[in-house]
Amino acid sequence: MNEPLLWEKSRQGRCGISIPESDVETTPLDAEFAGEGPDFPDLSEVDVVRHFTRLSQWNFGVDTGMYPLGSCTMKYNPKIHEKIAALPGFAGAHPMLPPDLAQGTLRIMYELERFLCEITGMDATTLQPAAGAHGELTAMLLFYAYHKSKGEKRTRILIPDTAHGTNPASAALCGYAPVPVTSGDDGVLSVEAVEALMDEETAGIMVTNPNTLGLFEQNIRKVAEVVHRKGGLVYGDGANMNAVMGIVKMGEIGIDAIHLNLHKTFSTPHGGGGPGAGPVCVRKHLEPFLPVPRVTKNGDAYALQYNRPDSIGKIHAFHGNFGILIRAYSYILSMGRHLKTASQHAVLSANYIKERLKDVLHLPYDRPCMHECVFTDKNQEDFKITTLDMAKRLMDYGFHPPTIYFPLVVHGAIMIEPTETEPKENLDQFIETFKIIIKEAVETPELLREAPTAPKVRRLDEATAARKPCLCG
Amino acid sequence: MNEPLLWEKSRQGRCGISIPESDVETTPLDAEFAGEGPDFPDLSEVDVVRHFTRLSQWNFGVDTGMYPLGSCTMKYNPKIHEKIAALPGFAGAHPMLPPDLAQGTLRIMYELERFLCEITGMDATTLQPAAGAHGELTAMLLFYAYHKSKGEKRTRILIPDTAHGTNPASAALCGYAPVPVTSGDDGVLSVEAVEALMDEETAGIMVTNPNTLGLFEQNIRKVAEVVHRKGGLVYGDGANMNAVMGIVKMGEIGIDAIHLNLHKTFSTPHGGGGPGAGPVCVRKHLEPFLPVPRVTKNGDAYALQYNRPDSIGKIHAFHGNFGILIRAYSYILSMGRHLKTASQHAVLSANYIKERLKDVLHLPYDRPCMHECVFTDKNQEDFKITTLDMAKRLMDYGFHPPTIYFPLVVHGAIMIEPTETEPKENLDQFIETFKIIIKEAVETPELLREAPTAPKVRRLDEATAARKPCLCG
Amino acid sequence: MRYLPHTNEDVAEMLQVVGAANLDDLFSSIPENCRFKGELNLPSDMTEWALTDHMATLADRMACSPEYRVFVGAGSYRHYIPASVPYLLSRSEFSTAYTPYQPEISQGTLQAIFEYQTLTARLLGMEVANASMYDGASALAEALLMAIRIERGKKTGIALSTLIHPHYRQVVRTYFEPTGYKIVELPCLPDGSTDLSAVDEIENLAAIALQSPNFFGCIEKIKAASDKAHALNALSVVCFTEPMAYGLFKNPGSQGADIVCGEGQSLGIPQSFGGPGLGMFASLNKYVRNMPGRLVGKTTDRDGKRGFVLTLATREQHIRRERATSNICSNQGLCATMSTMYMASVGGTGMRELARLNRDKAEYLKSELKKAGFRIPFERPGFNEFVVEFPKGFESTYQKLVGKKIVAGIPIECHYPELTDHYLLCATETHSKADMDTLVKEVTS
Amino acid sequence: MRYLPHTNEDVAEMLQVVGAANLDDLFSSIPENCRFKGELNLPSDMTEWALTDHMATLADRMACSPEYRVFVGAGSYRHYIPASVPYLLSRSEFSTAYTPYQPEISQGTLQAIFEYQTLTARLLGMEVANASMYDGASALAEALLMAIRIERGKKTGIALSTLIHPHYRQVVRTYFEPTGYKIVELPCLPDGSTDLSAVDEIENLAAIALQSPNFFGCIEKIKAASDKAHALNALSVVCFTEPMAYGLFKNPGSQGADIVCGEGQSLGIPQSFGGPGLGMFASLNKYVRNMPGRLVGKTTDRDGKRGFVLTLATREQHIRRERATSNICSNQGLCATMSTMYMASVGGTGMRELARLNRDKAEYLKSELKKAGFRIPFERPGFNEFVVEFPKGFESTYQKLVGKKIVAGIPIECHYPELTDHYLLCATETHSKADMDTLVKEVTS
Repeated sequence: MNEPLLWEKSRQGRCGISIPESDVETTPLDAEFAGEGPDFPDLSEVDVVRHFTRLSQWNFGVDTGMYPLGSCTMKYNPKIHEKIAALPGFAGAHPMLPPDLAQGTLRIMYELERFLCEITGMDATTLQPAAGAHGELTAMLLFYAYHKSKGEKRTRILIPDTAHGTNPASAALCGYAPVPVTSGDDGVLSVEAVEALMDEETAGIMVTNPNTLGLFEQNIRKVAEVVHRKGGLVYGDGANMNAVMGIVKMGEIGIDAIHLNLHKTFSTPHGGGGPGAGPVCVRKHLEPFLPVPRVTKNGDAYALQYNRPDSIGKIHAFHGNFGILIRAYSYILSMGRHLKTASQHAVLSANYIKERLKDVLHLPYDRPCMHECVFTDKNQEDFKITTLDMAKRLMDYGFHPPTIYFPLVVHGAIMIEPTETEPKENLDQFIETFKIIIKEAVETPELLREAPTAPKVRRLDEATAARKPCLCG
Repeated sequence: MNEPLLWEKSRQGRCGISIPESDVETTPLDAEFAGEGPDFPDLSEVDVVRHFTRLSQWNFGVDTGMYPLGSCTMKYNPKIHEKIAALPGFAGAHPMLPPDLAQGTLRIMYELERFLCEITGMDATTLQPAAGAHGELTAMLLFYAYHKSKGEKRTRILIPDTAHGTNPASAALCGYAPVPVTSGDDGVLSVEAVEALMDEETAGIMVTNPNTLGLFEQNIRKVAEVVHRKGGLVYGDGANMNAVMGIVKMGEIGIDAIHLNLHKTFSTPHGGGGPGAGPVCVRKHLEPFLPVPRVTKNGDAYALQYNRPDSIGKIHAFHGNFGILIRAYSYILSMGRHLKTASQHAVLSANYIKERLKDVLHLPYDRPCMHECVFTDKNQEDFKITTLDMAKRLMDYGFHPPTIYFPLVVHGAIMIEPTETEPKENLDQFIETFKIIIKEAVETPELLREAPTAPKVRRLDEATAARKPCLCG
Repeated sequence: MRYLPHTNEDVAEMLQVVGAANLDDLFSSIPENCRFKGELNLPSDMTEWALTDHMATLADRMACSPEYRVFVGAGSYRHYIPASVPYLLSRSEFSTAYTPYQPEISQGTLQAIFEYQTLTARLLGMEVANASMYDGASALAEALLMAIRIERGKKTGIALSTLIHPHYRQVVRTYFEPTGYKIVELPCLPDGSTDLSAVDEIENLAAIALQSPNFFGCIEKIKAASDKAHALNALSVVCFTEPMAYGLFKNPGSQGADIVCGEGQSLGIPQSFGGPGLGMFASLNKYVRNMPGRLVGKTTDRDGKRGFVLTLATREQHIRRERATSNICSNQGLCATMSTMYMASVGGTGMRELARLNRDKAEYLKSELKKAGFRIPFERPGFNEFVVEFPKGFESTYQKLVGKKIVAGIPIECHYPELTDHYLLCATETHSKADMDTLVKEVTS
Repeated sequence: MRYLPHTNEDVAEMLQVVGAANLDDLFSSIPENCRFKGELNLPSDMTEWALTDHMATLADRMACSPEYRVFVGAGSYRHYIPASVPYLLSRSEFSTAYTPYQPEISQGTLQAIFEYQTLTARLLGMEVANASMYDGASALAEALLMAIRIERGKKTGIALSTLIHPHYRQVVRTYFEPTGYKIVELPCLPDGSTDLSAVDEIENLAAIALQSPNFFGCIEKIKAASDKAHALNALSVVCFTEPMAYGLFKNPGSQGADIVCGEGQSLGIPQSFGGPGLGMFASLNKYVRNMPGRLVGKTTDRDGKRGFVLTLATREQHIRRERATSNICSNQGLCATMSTMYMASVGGTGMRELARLNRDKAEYLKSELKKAGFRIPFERPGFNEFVVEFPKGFESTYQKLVGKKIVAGIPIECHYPELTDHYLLCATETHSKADMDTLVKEVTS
């Protein structure tokens, strides 16, 4: 069954919404201004409902099955959060209401900031960034403002080769030239490597911890000392925070600023690519630079403070993705101290998969991992089977593939993050399936090369798509 | 992808619901009374969500595609009704609240009764019956009470061969022996046939109008006269009311009682087999016998009246399927006088399909039809292709099959009811697909005999299921 | 009109194909004297927004939790329903499907109902359950008709406990009225259970029917009733309004019941002013061919894959017509699915905890009222409901409480005239200690 | 804990396989001096029911329709959203998916986004649109960075209308702070449109940016600005906060805009205290490789079947890292999907009607306020917003109205100090004549 594009289903005059009858007179409009209106398709309600119902069925989400996409923390998203976010008091709230009329939302923001500070061990939080990369950018702007307040303009920033891909792009937006730091043979940063590169032209370092190999940066305290000694700042990419809630407080081990992905660690739905939320938590010395407005509390009353001369300004028209903040706030209230258990179980599951697959898949760093583990396709090279082939074949068995070919430092990487919400039976089934696929790679490799065959479409021609882009119908 | 049965996924100690902590002391319970609790599977929330998400995807509903199931009126079910029915004021209402505390629901019931009277041309309505067949039974109980009030106990009831299957069963529950009436060559009841059978032992007649051939019972007025003359009553099965809203008022053409299927004509979702609602509308002389309580209005206040000595009593513990009544009430308010347009378009679409398919499919009654049309597989007999084969093949093309092998009076019947909410393009696509299948029946009949192949399972072994029933896992 | 996709052009094209000049022409087969010439006298069509406002206004006129504290059970119970359940049920592949006549594209409904049948049978301790009945009351009427059917109509006497929900008994009488079968009501013992002593006198006894927990909230002596029924070659029929009780108390099957039925609303279904609920219905295997309602069975497809189908249709009206086991066609399928989602969410472990909590809450309220000096007339153990005798003239206090948004149970005198000033109260996991303390404070002040 | 499926037995089995004695052992690779030894100081975990109560209490502290009549727009608009849209969006195959890196099992998201790109381009009169940005403000900042990128960083001057939403300008300044690029703000003419006369003086002009309808609700002279920009070899950037205006007014593309961006919240997305909304972003085809954000393209699979993929990823950060067109990774995908559902529901015909209705409502309110004696300072035609000058000391009247649950726009003096006692008001299809009459009555009484 295919589903036409919306405009292939149109019939002029249909409408899928009630247009209220007008209770006022119409006012003429000069031809100078009048347009023709958009060339939208006309559909009835049933057309629209069927169209998107069918589209939804072609998608794979966490509710469809195991989604071990490394670095993305595809945990279960509680249904109650959707109901809460839709409460008319929240969904219908105007962002510029006078604070007296918005005490509910302000309190949520105030408390969520405190919770995130507690979890990260930091002193202050801004909730404005709309996504992880937006948080990174915010943090870089904070670094810039901090150095500027000291009368400095630094030009470089250190970025380990195990960092997330957005890090260099975010730094570049602030005019920083990224300087790559090679991680050691053990997969983590060495103090020496940082020491060799850190200088007083360098704004600081961006460290993903646990890093994208799923390893904890053991030398972080010393690395931070080196950076601080040269007047630099340490940025923590908190995308992998799901490994260490209640186990490591980033503010206590030398991190000056960290962003969190609420749509990963705090269980807000990823939405097929957003909306997310990327709050930034900072230590005291960076607080003056945080975006405005800040939520303040005076007695029982919450207010918004705009007058902060050192602030970098605004990075979102209003208060960030508030609807996402509600969900994260609800999640933290639901979990309480079980957040630590969540991290423990996430790490347990990743290590379990690592142990049970490492005899068949090549494991480049055979060490205890955090919330994810990274394999490669080295063992399959002789059979001319790639990571991609295995990933596509997993789809035929009803699994979402892991993250592939990332991190770049590992050739043919297969990065598996099961999360704590995946029941053990599913982990076992995933492991067994992977073993079957590895056997197929030897015995019936064409099954892998032709995979997937179960989904709606087979492998797509991405090369032509990029060479002759068709971006508009 | 398969999905295990719930208990195949269980792991003791998991739980998918928050159990509140107790704020009171526990009270001991004697071993004499204490049980072991049910042997239910233990699952986490994510297990439950994935289980039923997957199950849902194996189902075909109106939102999936065209569902021309004859006699079932599978029209589009508006989403706003679901939201309204879930309003806490309705969803959380206790049925035995004092009337002062339940004015909202009582008003809905009162007004819905009036609307249904207006649409059917009757004088009073009970909303208690939970389904169409429950409405039929209620009507038969009313007939019984009516005759009893006249000091009579009648023993038979006339039922045409084009009636719905539930009619004889409902009559039998009241101790009436159903007497079949053969319809004429033109597919409708003849006055003579009824006259020949009607006597003073006979409680009345149950007429489906339009009947299950999709034809209007043209002689209904005269039939009613014949029945009334012998002291009998005329029951209208209103399952096919979608053909004649605003076009025929049943109360004006001799019908004494009629049930309506709110889950057909009034667009409440069928729910995979219920809950439905089968209100019964009656003329004045049957009103005293209606079930209690009756909703009454005094000024602006609604109340419940129990003291009605002639009432048949109750046929539902409370007020019937109130949640379904809300949806039908909302539908009537949304449509207003467009209800007539709905009937007109439903009839137009059925005639359109009839005209466009009658050159390839055998049409036993070539007359203007109402909301549905009935074909047969006679043209395909030579190729040993049956109605069942064609129906199953439609699934492969993404359509729900029509009703098949019903009505029984037509051999190999294919009963198509498109409803007014099906866009013309879909009717055309259905017609074209049916023509392709008819061509396949000649050229590649094995495609039909092996059909369906697209759904999750292929044809199922119903014989073994019935011979060795496995009803419990 | 957003629910009517045909544009004027569509209509014109289709009329041409049909050969009709206009829409009226389509109805030429309806005789003139059958046609309604006027316009329906209905309110003019509302937009989605006007409708929403109107319905919200009506909903606001209802007394509901959390604004009101409602201590009423009596066949409709407030329990918490996890948000995951209505979400899953909202998936319209479930809600907008018809009865699963075409099993290949209805495996979702069919597997869910198979699971429902299984969990129902396990909850009630029975061997087989059907795909649902309309509600607890009509299920009981059908159970008694089934008992008579099992006896091939030769035994037609029914012993019906007066402690069965009064509405249920009323429905039974309505169903039985044209049949001529005899119903004898069994009175109440001082401890709140049914007096079975009159049973021996009943001629041609087909079944004894009890409710447990009964209308007064007390656990019945089902074992004794079953033994008695069997000794008299009759069937033991047990009904219920609160199935959650079986999370804590012995289930009817373990106490000899032959047919068990009742209302399943408690299991994850909103109260909705009394419907739609869920008629649960189960029996021993040997009676399955006499059972009313639909049944889903397990089978295999042509490739040997597991699948589910409607089965034993030979009992049903579209095949047997007047000789069908009942006239049920549409049932409460979606509610059955909803209760399955709920039962699966709660699980075995959770069900025991939740049932325990219900009992503890009700026992607390009962003991606080007792302490406050009110009489608790029936001392048999109960689940989450019980009867209290309030002082004479309590009605005005009751009204005063309503003003404070508390509904202090329901009076039962209308059904049991001897029990003046007796009220039936209910407490579930949704009632906090604070709520109950407030109630006690207010009734005593 | 219902979100943590591992039972104690599961944990024990897994620990054994891993070779760890207990859960703490798993973290042995974390140095002792990095470990947090305490317990997180967070409220103890809440049940679903306690959480629901808590959040409902907080939601009740907000001033929202229909209880309040809120006449505020200013970048966040109340429009009716058909129930079908949130229902469809709730289908968790959409909401619980990640960015569609694996196209074979993401065709739902991908086709929806392709449709979104197409409808966006059609609405704005542009050739190509991306898959979304965070919001209108950050989209504008990115659009201006893109303009400079198109000029290969050689031209770095930006002319920014002061009639662009003040928050948007603030975001632009924040993004630009480290870059050293120059921003010149263009003042307001008496008619409520932007004064372009200063543009000629700007060195190295890369782009002129206007908002239309602008912050005062007035339609801008986009054509004139575009012509001017092009004459100076610069780009015309147009932003918006209320895209519904293009249902009635000329779209920016037809008036020479090169890049168009803005906030799409109006198109079916709840206001949600300002987010999540939708950054819409479109340009001419020739600039597509300089465009930030994701793009979905049409292609075919191995069998030649139509399908969709993320494409032109060579612009993106995971490939180009610091040379990427922007750092955007997660965008507002689900909001883009929601707006597509909305645009498809409203349709072309509906969009024209709805836009017309918005203008008529606002014009009615404007004329009634004028009649009541208040000054309307800017006379350029507008859509659903406008500025009113209320009498001195209106603040106390404003507070009095709040007491009557009416929010009479927002004061704009904080952003435009010369405009004391000036308020920005908004009326959409959700405001009835009666609502507006009440407002006028109350402000005059």
